[in-house]
Amino acid sequence: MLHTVNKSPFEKNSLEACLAHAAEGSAILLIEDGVYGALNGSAVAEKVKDAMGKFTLYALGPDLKARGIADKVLDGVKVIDYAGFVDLACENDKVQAWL
Amino acid sequence: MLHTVNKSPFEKNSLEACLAHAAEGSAILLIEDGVYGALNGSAVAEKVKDAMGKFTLYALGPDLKARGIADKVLDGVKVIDYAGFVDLACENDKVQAWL
Amino acid sequence: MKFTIQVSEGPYTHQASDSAYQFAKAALEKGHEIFRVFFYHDGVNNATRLTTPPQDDRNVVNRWSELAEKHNVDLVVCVAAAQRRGIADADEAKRNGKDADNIAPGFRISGLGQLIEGGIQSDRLVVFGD
Amino acid sequence: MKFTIQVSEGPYTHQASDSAYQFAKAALEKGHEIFRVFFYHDGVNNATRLTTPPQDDRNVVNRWSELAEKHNVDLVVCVAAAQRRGIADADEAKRNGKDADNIAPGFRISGLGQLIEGGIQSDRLVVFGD
Amino acid sequence: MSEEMMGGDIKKFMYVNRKAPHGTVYALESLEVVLIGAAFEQDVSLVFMDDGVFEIVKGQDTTGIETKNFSNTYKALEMYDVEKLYVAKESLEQRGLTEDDLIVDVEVKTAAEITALMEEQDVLLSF
Amino acid sequence: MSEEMMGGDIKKFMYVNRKAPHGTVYALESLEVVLIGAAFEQDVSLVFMDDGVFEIVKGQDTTGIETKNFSNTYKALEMYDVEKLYVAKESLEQRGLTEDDLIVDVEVKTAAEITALMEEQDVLLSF
Repeated sequence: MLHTVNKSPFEKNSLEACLAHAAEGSAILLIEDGVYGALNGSAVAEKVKDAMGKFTLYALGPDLKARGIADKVLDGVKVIDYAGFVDLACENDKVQAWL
Repeated sequence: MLHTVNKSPFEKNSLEACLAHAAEGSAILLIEDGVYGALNGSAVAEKVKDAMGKFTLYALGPDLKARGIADKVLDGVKVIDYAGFVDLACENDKVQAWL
Repeated sequence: MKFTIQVSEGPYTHQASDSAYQFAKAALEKGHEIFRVFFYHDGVNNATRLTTPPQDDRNVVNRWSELAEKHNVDLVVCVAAAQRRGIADADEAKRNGKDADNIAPGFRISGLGQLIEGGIQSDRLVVFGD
Repeated sequence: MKFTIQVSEGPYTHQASDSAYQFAKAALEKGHEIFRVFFYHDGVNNATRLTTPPQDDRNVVNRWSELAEKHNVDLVVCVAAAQRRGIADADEAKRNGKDADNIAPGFRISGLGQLIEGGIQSDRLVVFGD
Repeated sequence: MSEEMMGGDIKKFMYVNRKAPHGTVYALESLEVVLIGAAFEQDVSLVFMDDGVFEIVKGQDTTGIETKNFSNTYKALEMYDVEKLYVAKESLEQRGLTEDDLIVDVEVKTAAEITALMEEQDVLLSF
Repeated sequence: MSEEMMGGDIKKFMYVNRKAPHGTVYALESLEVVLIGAAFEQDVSLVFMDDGVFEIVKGQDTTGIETKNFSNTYKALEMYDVEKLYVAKESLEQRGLTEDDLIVDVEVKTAAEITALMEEQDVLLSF
C-alpha cells in the first residue's frame, strides 16, 4: 500500500498520522510541502530516520527542487519523479492520501 | 494586543506559535476550530492551563456550541460572543491572526 | 471605531468568511464603522453571483451583498487574486476577453493598494483566513 | 492500468491541482488510462473559464481542458460542490436562474456517484487535496 | 484483481475522516459522498481519526455560527446500511473524549487495528 | 493614536509570513502585497517564522512542478526600500537551516525579540 503525505511536518500532523497508521513494509511518498519531512538535520529528521526501518520512504524530486532542498535530503530517502509516482501507485494495491 | 487562533491545536501549530510569541499580558481569543484548544482533559490542556498564568484566554461561545464542547471548557477560559470579540478588538491596540 | 476586515478564504470551504461576516455584523450593531472588507486569496470567491447553496444552508454571497447594501460597506475584491481564480466584473471580462462575468452585487474589483489603505485609514485590521 | 483522480482544491491556492495534473500527464505518457478526474470540494474551481492568470505563470484551467481534449479524459465537476461555489454550465445556470455560466471546455457537471463509480471501475483512486 | 471485480463484484470502500467539522467543509462534503455512495451497494466503512473524531461529538449546535448542523445525519447512516463506523482510540484519548461523548454507536479501534482495516480495503477516500 | 495618524503620519506595518512556498499560494500573494504596499511609504517590516522561513531558502527551482518561481523577488525588496527582514531563530534551527541557506540578508531574531517587534507595530498582516 502506498501512502502520500503532502503537508509539512512542522506545521501539520499528517506525517505523524501516516507513520502511526501505515503497515510495516508500506511505501510512503512525500509530495508538495510534505517533502520538508525529508530534510536532513531538522527536528523531525530522527523520527523519519527511525521510520525508515519500517517503511520505504520516497520524496518527489520536482517538489524537493522547487523548495531548494534537493541537496539536503536524508540518506535513505529515494527521490523519484512523477513517472516514479505513477509506478508506485501501480506497484501498490491502493493509495491513501494523508492530507 | 489581541491574538486570534483559528486552528485545532491537535492538527496545526498555530496555537503553539501564538503562545511562543504573544507578549505577557496579551489577550488570546480562540475561534473556529481553534476553540478545541479550550477543551478540558485533552493532551494540550496542561499547556493551555500554564499559558493562563501569562495571558488572558478567551473562546468564542458560538464556536464552542457548534462543536458540542461548550460544557467541556477549561476553567479560566472566558467565553464571549461576536460582540465580545469586537470589544476585544477595540480594547487592544492591534490584532494578530495566527492562522 | 473604524475597522478593515480581510477575508482570505472562499465561501463554505473554510469558516473564515462566516466568522468575518459575524464580526462585521456585530461591529456594525455596536455602532462601529466598517471602512472596508477586503477579499484576498480564495476570499475573492465570495464575490460570485453564480452560487446556489442548498436551501437549508446560509447564502454566504448574498449575506455579504445585503450587508453592503444595508450598511453601505465597501466590499473590495483584489484584482490580481480575482484574475487567478476567475472572478470578473463586466470591465474585467471585457479587458481579458471573457464572454461572461460573475461578480455579485455590492462587490467591486480593485487593487491591493486598497488593503494597505485599509490598514492606514482604519483603527484596526482584522484578518480571517486559513 | 486504470486511474481515477480526485482533485479537492482549487487552482493556484493549493498545489493539489498541479500535482494531480502532473500525475495524470505522467500516467498517460506511460500508457495508462485516466478513467476520470473528479473535481470535488474547492476542486470545482478548476473548471471556470473566467481565469486570467499572470502571463508568466501556468494556466491551470487551460491545462486541464487541453489534457481532456488531447487524451479524451473525462473531467467531472461535482454538481453539489459546484453549486455551493458558483461553477455552472448552461443547463445549471438555467435551472438555478442564473444569467451567466462559467464552465471551461472539457469539463462536465455531474453527481457524486461519478466519484464512487470511478472507485469501482478503476484500479486505483488517487486523491490530491489539502 | 480489479479486473475480476468489473462484473459487479463488491469493493471495500473506506472513508477516512481526519478533519474537524465546521471550521472547514470537508466533514460535511465527505458525509454527502457517503450518502450518495450508499446506493452503489459496496462494502462501506467509515473511520474517524485525528480531528475527525470531533465530527461525531454529541450536542453540536450551529445556531450561533449560522452554518449547517449536519451532525444528526450521522445517526441516519444506519438507514443507508452504512454500519461500520470505526473511531481511533488514541485520537479520542488525546482529546479527552470517550465513547459516551459520541452521537452514534461506533467501534473503538487501536491504531494497529485501524492499520489492519485499512490494509483490507480496495479504495480509500481521504477527507 | 490612530486618529493622529490620519493626517499622513506613517504607520508601522508588519507582514507575518508563516507558510511554506509552493504548496500554497499565500507566500506568493503576501509578497505581492508587500510590493504594492511599498508605494505607500509606510514603515514596513517582514518577519519569516515557522514554515515561512522556507520562503527565502536559496536555490529554489520550480521547473519540475511548473509553478512560478518567485523566490528571486525577495532579493528585489531592497529596491522597494523594504529592508527590515526578520527571521525567527528557533524556526531556522528547528528546520536545520542557517542564515547561509537564505537568499536574502536578514536579521535573525529570537522569539522574545520577535514578540517585542510585533508589539511595536500598528498593523499586522498575517499570511
